[in-house]
Amino acid sequence: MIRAKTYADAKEQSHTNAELNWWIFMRVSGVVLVFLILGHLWMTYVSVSEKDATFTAVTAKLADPVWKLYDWLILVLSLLHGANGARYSIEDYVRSRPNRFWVKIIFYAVMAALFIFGSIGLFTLTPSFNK
Amino acid sequence: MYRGREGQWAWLLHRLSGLAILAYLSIHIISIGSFIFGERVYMAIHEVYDHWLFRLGLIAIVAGVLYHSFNGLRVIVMDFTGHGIRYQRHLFWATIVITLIGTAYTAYMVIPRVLAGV
Amino acid sequence: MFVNLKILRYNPEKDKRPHWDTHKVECEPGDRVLDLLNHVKWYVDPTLTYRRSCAHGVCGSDAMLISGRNRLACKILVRDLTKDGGTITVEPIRGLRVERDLLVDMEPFFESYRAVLPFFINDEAPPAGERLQSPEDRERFDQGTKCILCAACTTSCPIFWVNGRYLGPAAIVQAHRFIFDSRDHGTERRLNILNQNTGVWRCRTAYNCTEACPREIPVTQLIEEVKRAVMYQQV
Amino acid sequence: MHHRYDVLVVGAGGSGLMSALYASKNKNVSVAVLSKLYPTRSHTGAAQGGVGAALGNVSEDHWEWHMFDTVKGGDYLTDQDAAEVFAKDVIDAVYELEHMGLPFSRLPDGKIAQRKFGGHTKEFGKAPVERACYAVDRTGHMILQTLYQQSVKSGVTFFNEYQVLDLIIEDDALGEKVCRGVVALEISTGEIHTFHAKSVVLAAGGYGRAFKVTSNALSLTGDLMSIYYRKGLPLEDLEFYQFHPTGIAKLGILITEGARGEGGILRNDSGERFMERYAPTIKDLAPRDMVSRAIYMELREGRGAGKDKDYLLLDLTHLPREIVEGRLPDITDFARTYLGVDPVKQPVPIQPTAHYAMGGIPTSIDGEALADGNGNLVRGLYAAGEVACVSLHGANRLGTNSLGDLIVFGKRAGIAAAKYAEGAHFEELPARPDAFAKGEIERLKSGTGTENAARIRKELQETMMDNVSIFRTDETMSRQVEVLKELQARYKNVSVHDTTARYNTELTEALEVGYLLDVAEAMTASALNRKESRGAHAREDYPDRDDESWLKHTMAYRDLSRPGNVLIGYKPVVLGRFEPKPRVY
Ligand SMILES: Cc1cc2nc3c(=O)[nH]c(=O)nc-3n(C[C@H](O)[C@H](O)[C@H](O)COP(=O)(O)OP(=O)(O)OC[C@H]3O[C@@H](n4cnc5c(N)ncnc54)[C@H](O)[C@@H]3O)c2cc1C
Ligand code: HEM
Ligand code: SF4
Ligand code: F3S
Ligand code: FES
Repeated sequence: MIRAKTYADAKEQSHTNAELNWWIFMRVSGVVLVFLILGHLWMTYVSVSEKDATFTAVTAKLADPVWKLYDWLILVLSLLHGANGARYSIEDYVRSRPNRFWVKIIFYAVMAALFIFGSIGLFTLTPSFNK
Repeated sequence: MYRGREGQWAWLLHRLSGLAILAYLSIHIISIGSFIFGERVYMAIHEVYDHWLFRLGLIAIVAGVLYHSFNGLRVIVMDFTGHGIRYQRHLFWATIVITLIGTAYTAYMVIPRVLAGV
Repeated sequence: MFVNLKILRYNPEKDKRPHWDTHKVECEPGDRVLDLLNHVKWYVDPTLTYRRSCAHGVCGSDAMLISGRNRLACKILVRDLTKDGGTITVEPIRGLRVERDLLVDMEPFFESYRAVLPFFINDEAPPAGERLQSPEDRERFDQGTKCILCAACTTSCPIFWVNGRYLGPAAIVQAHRFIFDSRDHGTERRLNILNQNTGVWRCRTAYNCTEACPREIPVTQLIEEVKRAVMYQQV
Repeated sequence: MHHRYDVLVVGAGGSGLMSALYASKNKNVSVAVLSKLYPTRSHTGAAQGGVGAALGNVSEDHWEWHMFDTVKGGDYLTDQDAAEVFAKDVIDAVYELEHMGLPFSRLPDGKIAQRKFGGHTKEFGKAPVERACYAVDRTGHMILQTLYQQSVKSGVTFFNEYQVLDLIIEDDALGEKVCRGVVALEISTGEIHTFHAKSVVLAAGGYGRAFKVTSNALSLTGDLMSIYYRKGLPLEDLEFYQFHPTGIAKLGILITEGARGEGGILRNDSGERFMERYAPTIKDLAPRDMVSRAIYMELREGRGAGKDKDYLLLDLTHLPREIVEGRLPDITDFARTYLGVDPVKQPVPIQPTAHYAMGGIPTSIDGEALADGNGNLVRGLYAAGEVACVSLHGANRLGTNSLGDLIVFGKRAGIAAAKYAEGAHFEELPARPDAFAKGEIERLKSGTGTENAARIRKELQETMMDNVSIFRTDETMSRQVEVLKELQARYKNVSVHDTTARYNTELTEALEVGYLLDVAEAMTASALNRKESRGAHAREDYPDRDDESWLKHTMAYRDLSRPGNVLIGYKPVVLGRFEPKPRVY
């Protein structure tokens, strides 16, 4: 057995289900995202023009709570899914332990900021906002 | 380059497409979310988006999403069934075919609009 | 026939960085790549360094990166790689430190092997004769018992190349051999080890391991079975 | 570097690991294993067919029958005390392996599966019996892996890729020889280490690489036999070298006798089942020496297959695909990979291949190394496995008896060595214990000679194959004595060009060529001396067995005062239960 020499090693070897849970999450969220994202792309990009995504169009659509929830689900699931996927990559490619730590911290911060920013947008929005 | 077979390339494309989508998603959140700063800011960003280069680039994102989704399903099938592993090569090629068809259709829909400027 | 044998050479006592050496070697289509290496070592350049022993694919000494894929030099024939006048490239396997030429430091590989408790665990007093096991139960873990610890799988894994902390497919194959042995009692401990950050979850199903295994062990399949076993154990 | 262990085991094949495991069960001693290969690379892993033990899982069987077969198979040169211990103990040893987790193939009732093998019979020779316990066709692989796994479990200390260069054997005050340790080269650094020990177990395997066509690994070069012999100590019964009848043509890769155990048939060019003429009762399952000779006779009389008529055929095509692929998957794979022949559909080209040394370092049944034919010991030195000669196999080993030998006598040697070490003290080392080893390396590395060790080895292998193989005559062997003298002289002119310290495999190979030459010298002299035919030793000029003058073991000593000259002594055979009889099957 590889004996842990440092606290970080020990933590890595400690027995938690974190990796298992993330693995399951990637699969469940993936299946859900197939519908959400392909649907989103179809509705906002393939079948209609990018030109149509005007301020009014977007705000009008998001006034509907169903679309609000739809988009928020995409936001949550794909950020979590994407962030965890990117974590896999970071853990693979960033070899030195301190670097890995800092890269991860900064990356998670960015993801959290995006999430907060996106959520504020979605939920503070009313059609009359800022008119 | 290691001469791996379908599995290796499937994985590499999955990772690259996943990271690319994440990168795009981040920009997308900022650009769409920018409407909280008002119409002027939003539309200024939207102008850039409207550039034909971006619009064509989005076709690549669609390709990435298509590949990532269907390969994601391939991975899930492999994780939970023996058949998935037995037919993983076929599933990979099926993913490629679906991606190509979907991307072609998207291009067919989008390029005329881009050329026409609508 | 003739082939060009292109070998990646590196002697840390003399060279700053690895370099290619090419030898034109006369051979038969049925010769093993190991025969060509031996020919060069014995009659052309005795400093060429690699491991080998059994020469027929059962001891696991000579996994190398040959013409772009991991294989045993003693189990791949010239005719399967190239035609008369063609080129065969030989490099050390990746992800382990090169000690000299085609010979790498195997210690990290064996450390991962030892990490999965690769031994039979059953503390009950054994019967006077054998423990019984049905042919079906014996068949359940047959694939993993074929492993010769050659490291061809682990060093073909794109995750292992960049992330040396991953225990790697060979260690998981060894764990599988015991996890699915009806006589063994150490399953839970092994699954806990493989449930760690460095365990099965690092596998991204790239299949290079399966393609590389000279014993034709369906490595990816075994890894997937272990992933499911971990999941069912915890859920 | 200097190390100290109570018990040192040299070699990590089946016998070495078995010794180490059992020695380390004795908690009062420290144990370490030295091996020039990673343990799992040892050639025990190549063994295919099975390990013989009278479990009687398939049909009735008794250890007495097994003992009889062993003695008769050995053409009555087998020491019957060893055969008795063996036939009894191997049953428990097989169960012990199973308890260690060894994945034997199983019968429908869940017991260890067994199959027929050459020379193993019921009721003292009446008909073949299922005695070979097997794990598919990878029995040796499973034994090696299982023993290594258990060593990892019990934390045995390993020095991997350490090549032993010398044994430290000195005379004590009473003139008795005592082993005090070994000197070894750490291949990864080029450093010489001295290992000081109370007892040493040699388990370094055979020397098949003295021959051109062999089933043995490139690393099987008789190192420790040769080192023993260089000290003026005897090697026993070296003239008995087994040629396995079914090696893959030209390559020598083994096709297990299990293939015939499962029903495979040997055929000549015209498709005739020629073994019916040579061994009417048990035909293709006759002992190896007989089958190999039969094959040679067929080839000699022009009944070989192929355009050069230089091989025969092993036919499995009449067997169901499930049997061939299911019970013999590895050899099916070998035939497909190396010959492009599918054994399910086509017969496999075969030829006899140099396989197993019946002779070696003489030992007692507890593995104690003998210093002469009178029962004097080298105190503190033990040997087991193919490097040793107990003598269980006599003039010819039966298939499956070597794996049995490893586990029975490996264990006995390990226990005895630990017990001895427990009551002994570290005897003083000579002033410069590594002087000889260092000198040898120095000579090779700084020499200006122009000889190439690989060329010498090639000539050795070819001439041994021609002159001291299945059939021998005074003429061929006398010729070989001269050839060897010449090669020995040329070997003195070998120099190693590689000046690097780390992983200098040119150096290790050159050393190995030296060992091969010495073993070949002792072997040829022993064979030339024995003027009869017995077991694997078949002389055309003396075609009959002669119990009157030759029912005795050969002990070959190097003449230290006249290099190249071999002194022959003898040791009586231990008889017992079974009177020597003509050997017919
Ligand atoms: C192809 C094949 C198939 C066989 N099939 C069967 C079978 O079915 N049934 C059966 O009973 N027998 C079989 N045998 C015979 C049997 O396998 C061998 O005789 C037996 O495995 C030898 O075991 P060992 O422990 O003595 O040596 P090995 O397994 O050969 O191990 C030798 C060890 O010594 C070490 N060593 C050697 N020299 C040095 C040195 N100078 N310094 C340090 N270490 C050294 C090596 O590293 C190695 O670890 C077969 C043999 C072969 C070749
Ligand atoms: C649309 C449906 C999607 C499905 C079915 C899906 C499925 C999957 C699956 C199953 C994995 C795990 C792969 C593995 O363990 O080998 C994965 C990984 C990943 N996904 Fe997705 N995903 C989807 C959408 C997304 C989105 C929208 C993003 C980006 C925001 C994304 C980014 C990633 C990343 C970065 C990885 C890690 C890749 C790796 O480590 O190799 N995925 N995806
Ligand atoms: S699983 Fe296959 S490739 Fe991997 S170490 Fe074992 S034998 Fe070699
Ligand atoms: S190549 Fe690596 S990613 Fe998994 S399937 Fe094999 S271990
Ligand atoms: S030399 Fe043994 S596996 Fe190639």
